[in-house]
Amino acid sequence: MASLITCPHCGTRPKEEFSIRGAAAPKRPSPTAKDEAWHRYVYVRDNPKGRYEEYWHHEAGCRRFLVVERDNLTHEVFGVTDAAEFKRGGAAE
Amino acid sequence: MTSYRLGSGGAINRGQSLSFTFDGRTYKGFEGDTLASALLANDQMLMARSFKYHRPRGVVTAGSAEPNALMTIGSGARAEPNARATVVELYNGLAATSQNRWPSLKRDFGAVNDLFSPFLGAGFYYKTFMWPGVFWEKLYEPLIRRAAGLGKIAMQADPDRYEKSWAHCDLLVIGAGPAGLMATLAAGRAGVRVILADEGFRFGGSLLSESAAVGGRPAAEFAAEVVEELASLPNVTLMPRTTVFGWYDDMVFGAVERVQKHVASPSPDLPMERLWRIVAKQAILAAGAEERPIVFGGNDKPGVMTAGAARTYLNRYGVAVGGKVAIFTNGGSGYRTAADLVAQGVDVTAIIDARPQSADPVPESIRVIHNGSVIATKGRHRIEGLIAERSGLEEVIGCDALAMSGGWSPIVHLMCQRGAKPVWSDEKQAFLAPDVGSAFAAAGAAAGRASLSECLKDGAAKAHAALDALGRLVGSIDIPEVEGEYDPAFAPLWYVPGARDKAFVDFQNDVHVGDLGLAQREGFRHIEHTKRYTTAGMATDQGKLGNVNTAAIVAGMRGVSPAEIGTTTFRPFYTPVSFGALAGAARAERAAPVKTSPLHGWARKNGAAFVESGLWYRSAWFPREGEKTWRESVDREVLNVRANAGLCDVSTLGKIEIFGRGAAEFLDRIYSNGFLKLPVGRARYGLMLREDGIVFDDGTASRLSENHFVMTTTTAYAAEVLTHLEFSAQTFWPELDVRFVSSTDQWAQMSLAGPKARIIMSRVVQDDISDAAFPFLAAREVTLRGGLKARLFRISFSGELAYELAVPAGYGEAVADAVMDAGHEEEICAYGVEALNVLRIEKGHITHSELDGRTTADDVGLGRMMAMQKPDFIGKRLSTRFGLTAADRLQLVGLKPIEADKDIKAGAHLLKDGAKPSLANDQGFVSSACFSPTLGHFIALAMLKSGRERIGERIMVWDGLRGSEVPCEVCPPVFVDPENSKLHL
Amino acid sequence: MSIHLLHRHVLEDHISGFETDPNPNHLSVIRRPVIFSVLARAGHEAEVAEALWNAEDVAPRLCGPYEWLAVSRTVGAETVEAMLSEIANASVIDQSDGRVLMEISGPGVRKILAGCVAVDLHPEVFEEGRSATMLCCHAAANIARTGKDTFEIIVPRSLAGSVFEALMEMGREHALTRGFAD
Amino acid sequence: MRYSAYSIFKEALSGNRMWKPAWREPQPKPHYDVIIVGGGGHGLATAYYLAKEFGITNVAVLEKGYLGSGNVGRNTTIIRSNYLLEGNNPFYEFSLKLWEGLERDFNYNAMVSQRGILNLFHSDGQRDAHARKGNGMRIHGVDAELLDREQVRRKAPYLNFDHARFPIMGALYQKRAGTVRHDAVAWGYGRGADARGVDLIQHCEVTGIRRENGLVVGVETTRGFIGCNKLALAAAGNTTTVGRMADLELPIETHVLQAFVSEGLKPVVDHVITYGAGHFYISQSDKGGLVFGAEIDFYSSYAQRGNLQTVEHTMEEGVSLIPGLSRAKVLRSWGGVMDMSMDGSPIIDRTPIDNLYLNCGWCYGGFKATPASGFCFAHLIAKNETHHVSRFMRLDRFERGYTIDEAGRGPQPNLH
Repeated sequence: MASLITCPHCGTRPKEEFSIRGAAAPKRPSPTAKDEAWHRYVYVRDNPKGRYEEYWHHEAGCRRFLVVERDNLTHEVFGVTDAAEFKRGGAAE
Repeated sequence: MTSYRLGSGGAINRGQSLSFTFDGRTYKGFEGDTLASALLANDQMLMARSFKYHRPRGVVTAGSAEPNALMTIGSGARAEPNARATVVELYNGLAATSQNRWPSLKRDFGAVNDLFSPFLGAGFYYKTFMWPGVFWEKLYEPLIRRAAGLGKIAMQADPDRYEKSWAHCDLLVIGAGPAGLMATLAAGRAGVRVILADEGFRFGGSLLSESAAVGGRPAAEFAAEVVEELASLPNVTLMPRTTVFGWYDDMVFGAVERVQKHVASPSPDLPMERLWRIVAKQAILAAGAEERPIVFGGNDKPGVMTAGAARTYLNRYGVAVGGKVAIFTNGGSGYRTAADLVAQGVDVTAIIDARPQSADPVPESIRVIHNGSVIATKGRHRIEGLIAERSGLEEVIGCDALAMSGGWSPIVHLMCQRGAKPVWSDEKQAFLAPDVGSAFAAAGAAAGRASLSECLKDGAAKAHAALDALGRLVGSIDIPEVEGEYDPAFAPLWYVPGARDKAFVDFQNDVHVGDLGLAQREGFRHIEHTKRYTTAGMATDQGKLGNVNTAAIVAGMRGVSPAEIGTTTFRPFYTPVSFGALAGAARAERAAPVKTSPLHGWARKNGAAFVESGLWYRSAWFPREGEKTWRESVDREVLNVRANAGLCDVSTLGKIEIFGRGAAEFLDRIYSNGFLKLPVGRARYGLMLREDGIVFDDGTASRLSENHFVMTTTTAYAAEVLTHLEFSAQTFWPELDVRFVSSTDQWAQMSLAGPKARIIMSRVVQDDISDAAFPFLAAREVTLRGGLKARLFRISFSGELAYELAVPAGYGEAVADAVMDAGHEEEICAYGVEALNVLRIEKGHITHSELDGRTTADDVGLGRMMAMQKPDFIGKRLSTRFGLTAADRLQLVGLKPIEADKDIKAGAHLLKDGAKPSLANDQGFVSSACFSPTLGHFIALAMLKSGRERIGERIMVWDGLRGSEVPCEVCPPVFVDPENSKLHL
Repeated sequence: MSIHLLHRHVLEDHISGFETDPNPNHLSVIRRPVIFSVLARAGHEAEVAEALWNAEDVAPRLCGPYEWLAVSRTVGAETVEAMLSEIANASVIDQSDGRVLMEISGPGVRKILAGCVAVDLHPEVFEEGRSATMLCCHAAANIARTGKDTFEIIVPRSLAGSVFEALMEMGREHALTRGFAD
Repeated sequence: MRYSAYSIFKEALSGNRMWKPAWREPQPKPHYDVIIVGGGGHGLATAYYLAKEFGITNVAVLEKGYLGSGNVGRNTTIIRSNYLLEGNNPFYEFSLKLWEGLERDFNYNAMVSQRGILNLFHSDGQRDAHARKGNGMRIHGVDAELLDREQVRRKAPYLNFDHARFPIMGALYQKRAGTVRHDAVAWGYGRGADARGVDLIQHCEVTGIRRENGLVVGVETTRGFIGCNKLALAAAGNTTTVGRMADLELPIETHVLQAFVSEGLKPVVDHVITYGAGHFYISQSDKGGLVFGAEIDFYSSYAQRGNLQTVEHTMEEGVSLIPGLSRAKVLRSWGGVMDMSMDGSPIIDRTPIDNLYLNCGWCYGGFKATPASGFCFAHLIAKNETHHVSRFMRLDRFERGYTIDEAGRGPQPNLH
């Protein structure tokens, strides 16, 4: 992971081409959701050790936001999808 | 004669004599020598001093694991400290200097430490130097610092170039010894893209030091033939002098190629070193094995080295390391060394074998002492003899070199850099490479294969496996026959009890067995604790020779298997890499790329002084003749803009084209204020928040057509804002029909400001730009006189009547010239960002000095821009949190000095009048300050606790850092034209 | 008054002095190419792509899943704009002044570019006709293989000077020459 | 056993055979008053101050690896108190004051070396920001000086003054800042705590937190269940993992930060220096190695290793700032796992569970905080009330809108 990412649009690219945004799992709540939901969305992170979904922006390439699913301990990459194709696992927050 | 050059033999070019110096003395060597082999050929065994006790040292190895023979190569700005003489390729004029000694290598005052060594055991410094308190920093520490360290760096800029490059291959083979060459040959013949990298300057590895025959030829000749074939294959890239130093995620390897380190006069068109990032589908580690020193008393005398090193100097470089060589071994390597030495006519005084018996062939007439050990050595600057012990009987044996072999440790470093730990093998008595998956395998000696024929075979086999994984296996290659190989099997021998002198495990850091014992006694039992407490393995060789011995000795002290002790963590770099190579060309003025404004040439022509602004250079002010300070120029520019007109380059502002039927809705959600109803042809100022309710950036968006907007951002946040838009559109609202593209580079944009701006602009633009036809905040495409299409915006940062004109970048200079010509009569001037900053402070306009990532819209007086009636916009929900709406927040105010001649500087803090400076009394800070030529005194924007209620209050501007206190009056933040009458002229 | 519309190329400051004969490895800077950004509406990517690939005198360069640069060295901006605005469900914007087009060619071209881009440009991996946006000497550049040993590089105007200097630096070992091409 | 020049002399005469272990290797007792999870710098300091300042000695520190195996043993050893915000500044100054008396306090030479820090600035905007910070320090009685370019040149003439892409304009200088030998901090606190009766239990990993009636009653570990009255977490990068055992929801993301050391060199860099046009920082150890680092790797990671691009970037900044480094060689790189909080500042607070205490969110600035962190955390645990210098470091500050955002980058941890 940490060295090369295979962008679904551009192919295999070095880390230099990306900027990393952070956890992809939290979903922006609806405008009418409770304060608690907004707080959790902005500030609380699951931060699991292991499988992890993270937003990577292909800044120097197609400029798409990608969701990189990987292991944050071994750095193995399981898959890279366009953010538009990303399906969040588990129940929505 | 002690060590000397043989009359013949070796892979050196005796026809090419090279001259070099060591500590000022001139020596001769041959092409193909290393610095170490050439010094040995000149009988210079004393090469260095150790780190702590300053003990005299010679070479222990003939390769990159060398802990002792560190030298400084070259001088002045090209001096490289801590070079290992054993890998420095000799060239004509090479100048080497010994290190860490004073006044000379032979007579070193620092050696006094050795006498005090009982007091300087592991970790002694943690236990003392604490009294009296100030003495540590004033006395002890400076002394320690001066004594510590190895070589010196000149701290001058490097005169040479460095480059970086990427390489891609199907298979990377690391190490060009028997296994590596066979692996490369197999893969090369199969047609895949192979890279073969080796740290040495000649491919062949141990084959170059080998006296056996391979495929009916001398081993070195066999290696040369394989290399010749590989060089002829277009799919094979050979990379000599290239150290693969790191294995990173996704099969990316870091390597450094020493392109010109061996060249007497480097070419300016070539880099000194080149960093390679090698992306491989498969990789084979064929780095060989390191021969272990034996840990016995006095094992650090110059002249004591590994048996393999002695053999390499003999066979590869044609150098006898001594005239009378003793051997101390626990396996076949010692015997083969003895045999090779004898074959070259070197006297071997005895083979001391720790094992009770051995099956290794003994050269005729050589005495073997089985069950023997070495317990002490004699001599100071060079070994002069040793004391051997067998069954309690001691014997002095004369020698001028001692070749030792304590067994072999596979070089598994790279494979352990990503978390996997090496695995102890009882059978091999060594730590072996871990299984790190099918893409990266060890081969040959690195995989624990012992004999030459096994290594050749294993290299081919691992290549076949890699080819299979690549789907490119077509058949196997033949393995050449080896004749006259020896059996390198050995018995474990970790250290020799009964040492009379220190028995070193880490030569460079002077860590001996006693230190390891002390660490155990004091509870530093985990191997990482032992390492950190004793510094074993922390020297420049990172424990390549000593770490396995350390682990096994600690295991012995604790009565457990080395498997239980394990190793410390392997981390990049395999061998040290220069800053220069890793930095490449990005240094000095090229540390970062330069962004050039399309109006750069115009500004330069008008005499601008430039200032860095992110990657841009912006025109800061335009000095005229007679102006002595920047302030004079800026004051003139400001007054002229307020009185007449000025032209300023604003091309660096970010510009983003926004298309789509959802564009208006999108902007409405991005900005805190409303954008749905913005008419075509109009611009609007907008505020963007972060999701936490804090202001992110401000700027304008103009509606050029129903579904086409252009947004401007601040210069600093141009990239971040585009990313923010993309993130929001792609992840929050993918259903919105909206697309973006940056057009920052397309447009040269200039701001024409001042009461005479319209008259000047109307001479440039064909369209009607009267206030009625083109009112404040109008924004649309216009045609310039001459026919060029352009964009014109009536927006103002200065508070004056102002236009921003955007033209295609290539025409920027021509149009700016035309505007200046058109305004000649109106006394137009060019103005820079400094004047712009004064103009905006006078007008109370905020920048990122105020928007420091902690301010809300309300803090800066823009609470009205929070359109809370909108169902959603970014930052809306969290903006209402208690802490973000508290009454005591810092709020934007203006400040005027009570005494008009006093100056205010940004960064000063605010105190209640009469209050003492203390954290509790801290009321805020000055965010922006300038001299206002319009008002004739300093003014400032400040963030003050509950500031808006405190207009009229007297407050102290406290600048302890610069020693000033200026009483000021709190005032509204708009100093010029608060009614905005000038905007609507 | 009428404005005298002198057009300046950003690399004029970098390429000065006498033109020399090009070496086998040569970097040429195209003085006035026409370059448009083309953006397809969601769901219409394929049809826009097809229209672009069928357009005459225009070479499409792939930037992202719905974004292209349309490049022409033969016809003017008005012609290209007219042609592109025919394409349904696409937004187009002129970037001819915002992008700099360079062409690098010669036997050493891959070695030179290996110092500038991380992408594997081996002809079996990055075939003739392929184009993509990638990092080239610290700038996001669109790179297209237009021949066996020929690549087109399109970079933002503001960074063109730095990219140009870096390319020339990497080309020193390969005796890279440079000049404008009209 | 008291360490002194005399003890060294005496022990040397007996062949250094009589030195006592620095700490015991006790078996865990069934129950403690306080269990601290994490035997790194903060955990050990907490134990030390609990025993020394608050008289609570029935304490165990549980460490899954060896003592000091976390970030206290893999950082760049810098101490300083040059902070901008009211939430941070008094805390770090308190820490610096503790550093100043630490060695005699715990009878261990951790080589506290107040070499001074130069925070360089390269633009007017940066100068103003540094002036604001420096004045904030001065107003609180912390030493700070604003140096101009020539004053910086006199202190560090080897910096790139003449061929810089971003010329040096000056520096904010804190003379009392410096470096400390990192391992020795863990060992000194550990030894001091052990001597006061604290059980340091290595190779004991917490696998669960047992709760009854809403309170913690003890922890499940790889060495069995251990009971406690109070449980204190000081687990740095592993905070989330341990916190999850008690269902804590935390504003923490774990990232990796690399650090580097060069080969040993004769002294050339006397101060701690930070590069304002990048993130590079450097000092030189007493042993001669240049110790330096720059940015985090930006992605979530629990691996104690980093990325080549970050390595290269660090060296680019290093050589840009100090051209003379070019021919020096880098020996080793390593990675530390950082508990990055959502505002870049730490948390020392109670939790929704009454007898569970939390110390985390140190980002990459935890080393310098070690003494104050330990002291304030011990204060909180012992008295159940917050020490005044850590009063802003609350867990609920995010919900309440009182973040301590020193960098002003908002809720994206990798930007802090």
